[in-house]
Amino acid sequence: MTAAEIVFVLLGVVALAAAVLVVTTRQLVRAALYLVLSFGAIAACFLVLTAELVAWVQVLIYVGAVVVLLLFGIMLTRAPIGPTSDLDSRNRPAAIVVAVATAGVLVTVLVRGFGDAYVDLGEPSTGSASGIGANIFRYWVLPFEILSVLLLAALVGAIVLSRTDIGPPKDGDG
Amino acid sequence: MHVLYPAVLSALLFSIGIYGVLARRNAILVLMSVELMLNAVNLNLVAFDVWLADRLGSGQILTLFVIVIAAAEVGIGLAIVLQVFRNRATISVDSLTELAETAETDSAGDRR
Amino acid sequence: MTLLEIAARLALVVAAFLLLPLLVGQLEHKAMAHMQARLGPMYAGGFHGWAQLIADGVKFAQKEHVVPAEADRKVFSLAPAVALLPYLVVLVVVPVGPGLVAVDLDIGLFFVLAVMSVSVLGSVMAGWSSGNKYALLGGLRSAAQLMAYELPLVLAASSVAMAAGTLSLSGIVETWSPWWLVWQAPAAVIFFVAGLAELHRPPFDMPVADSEIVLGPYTEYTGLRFALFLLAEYAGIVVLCALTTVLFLGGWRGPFADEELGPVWFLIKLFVLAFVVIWLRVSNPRLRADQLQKLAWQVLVPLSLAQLALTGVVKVVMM
Amino acid sequence: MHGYFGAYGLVALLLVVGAVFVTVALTANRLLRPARPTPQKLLTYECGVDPVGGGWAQSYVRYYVFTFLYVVFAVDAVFLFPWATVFAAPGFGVATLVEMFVFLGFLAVGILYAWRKGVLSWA
Repeated sequence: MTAAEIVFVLLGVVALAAAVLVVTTRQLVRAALYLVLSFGAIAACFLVLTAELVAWVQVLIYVGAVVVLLLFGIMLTRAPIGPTSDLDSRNRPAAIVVAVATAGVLVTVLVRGFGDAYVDLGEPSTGSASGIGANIFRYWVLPFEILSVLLLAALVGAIVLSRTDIGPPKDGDG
Repeated sequence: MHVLYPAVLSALLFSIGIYGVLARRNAILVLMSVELMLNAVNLNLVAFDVWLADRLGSGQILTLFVIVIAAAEVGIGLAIVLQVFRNRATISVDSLTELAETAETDSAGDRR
Repeated sequence: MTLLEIAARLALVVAAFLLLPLLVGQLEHKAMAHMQARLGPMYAGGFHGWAQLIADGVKFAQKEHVVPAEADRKVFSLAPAVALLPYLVVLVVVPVGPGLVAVDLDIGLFFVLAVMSVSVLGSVMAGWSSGNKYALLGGLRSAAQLMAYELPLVLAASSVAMAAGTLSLSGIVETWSPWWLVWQAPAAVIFFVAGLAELHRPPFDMPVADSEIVLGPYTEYTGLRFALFLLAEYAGIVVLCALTTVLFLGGWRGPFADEELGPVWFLIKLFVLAFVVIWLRVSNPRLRADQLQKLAWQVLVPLSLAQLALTGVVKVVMM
Repeated sequence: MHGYFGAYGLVALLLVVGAVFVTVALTANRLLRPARPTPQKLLTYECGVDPVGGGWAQSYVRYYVFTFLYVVFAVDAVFLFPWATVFAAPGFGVATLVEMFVFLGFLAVGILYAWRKGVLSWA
């Protein structure tokens, strides 16, 4: 094993352990914090794979924004401190079966399909900010513009959904 | 580096996400599990992009797009969850079985 | 890079991280006192109370650590570290002189913004885990404020990146020229103001307003953990002033002898900006929550979008 | 330690050093400080009055809208940085500038919408 592989495996173990805790913990806010750990480890995995920009986008968007959004959601739905009893539904056994089956199929396919594929890790060229920038604005302009329409739609949607709260505050702090 | 490391890691993360989506009752935890699955996909995209040394950078740019769409998705999802919580005082996906709001669920779920 | 060199670089960064916040803190004690027509610390250490902050540190280290019974113990204990460490990591890419930088990342500017965005988790964790109404309210306010001001901060920073055509902080200082002081002036003001708001410095200290919600997310903290939050605040001032210097004021560049006196110019600019931070604290009343959000969304964001347009047009026309 | 991996190796090392610093400080603190908890001390601090009700006295959905507004713009700002490094390079220029302005224009419409709907002002 090369040094990159060892680092990657360690990070992978962290990411997996944190992910397992996210789906099994009985404390809501802790689940969000384990999610941060998992995302952070995945960001480090991206760094090992020389996808520099993607790694820091992952940190900025997921850790700095999406998780805070999730924490807001948890707090606004009044999660208590300490364990909550009814976080899991009745289909846990079925869920375990499906998850194990998915993992089995995917891993088998991957091992059989890519058993002898090696990545050559050098300096990041396509993964650096200028590499990505050049590619987006040369080949990916249309999807990029469509993305802005999607974001606009999402923004309008969220505002409309929270519309009942707009206006003078009734019982919040001001 | 062997391509199997990132690929297998991503497959396992994806399975954990599937477990979370199926087994969790709390809507926000379901959203978190969806995020895990999306991250697994991103990892796969990046790994294969680096392996193929794609000149267009398809994998990494698609990853960026996925991250953006995931952020939008989680925002809308949470807005819906908060709205459900306001109307019904619960965000357990099990108890949200009726698609149409009837008179009694309306009065049962009190406003905060 | 030899092992010795690595150790030296790490040691320098850690030393800057521990020393500069203390200097800023002492400057604040004295400058604020004089602005309010009093003396400030005079006894600790003898000469003008220079050892006041060291004495404070010793005191903090001996205080009992009280975790409220209602609190989530683990998260409560971890929060100060999450708030503090991002600022340490950011310092590693700040260039203090020509070639004098611990690590020169190609993506430096973006790295800085990404890492700094993690510290918001610190206040949210602290606010939630305390199990205290004031703390929770402070945590929510703090998160909302950080989110609102992160955006103008990022947009202003990207304006500089456009002007320089690179994200490397050393590269930005090298391409900097004095006329940026005019061209990028709005971005500089936006960046600095938004940075202040990110640090909860007065007049943006709504989330920690001690006269209404005690100390916001930090209400329940005592002893060393509280001291770590304080250190995070002052390290944040150092990082903000250092970044403003590097991005907008030409970093190590000075009127003469850039090569030899680089770090000196850098430190002068840094402390002048730190003085401005303190000055603003003494001379401004606290903004209300609505004024805060208004300032961010109705003034800073449109302004920074206009600055982006200006930078882009000027740059393309100049080509 | 050279190049890309060397640089990030150093960053990772610094993170470890920082974590060690915090751990050592807190361990030293543990040895130095007294620990005499009493039920009174462990009570939640509410200005000396006994705590009333749960911790969820007030929470406010408006904050959520602001946060989401940020998220939408943050994901757009992400594209500004790679763009900033290339838009002035040969082969890009005005067309690329316009593309970004179109992108930002759509989002500006979003912020205008929020403004008109009164989300940004506090009544």
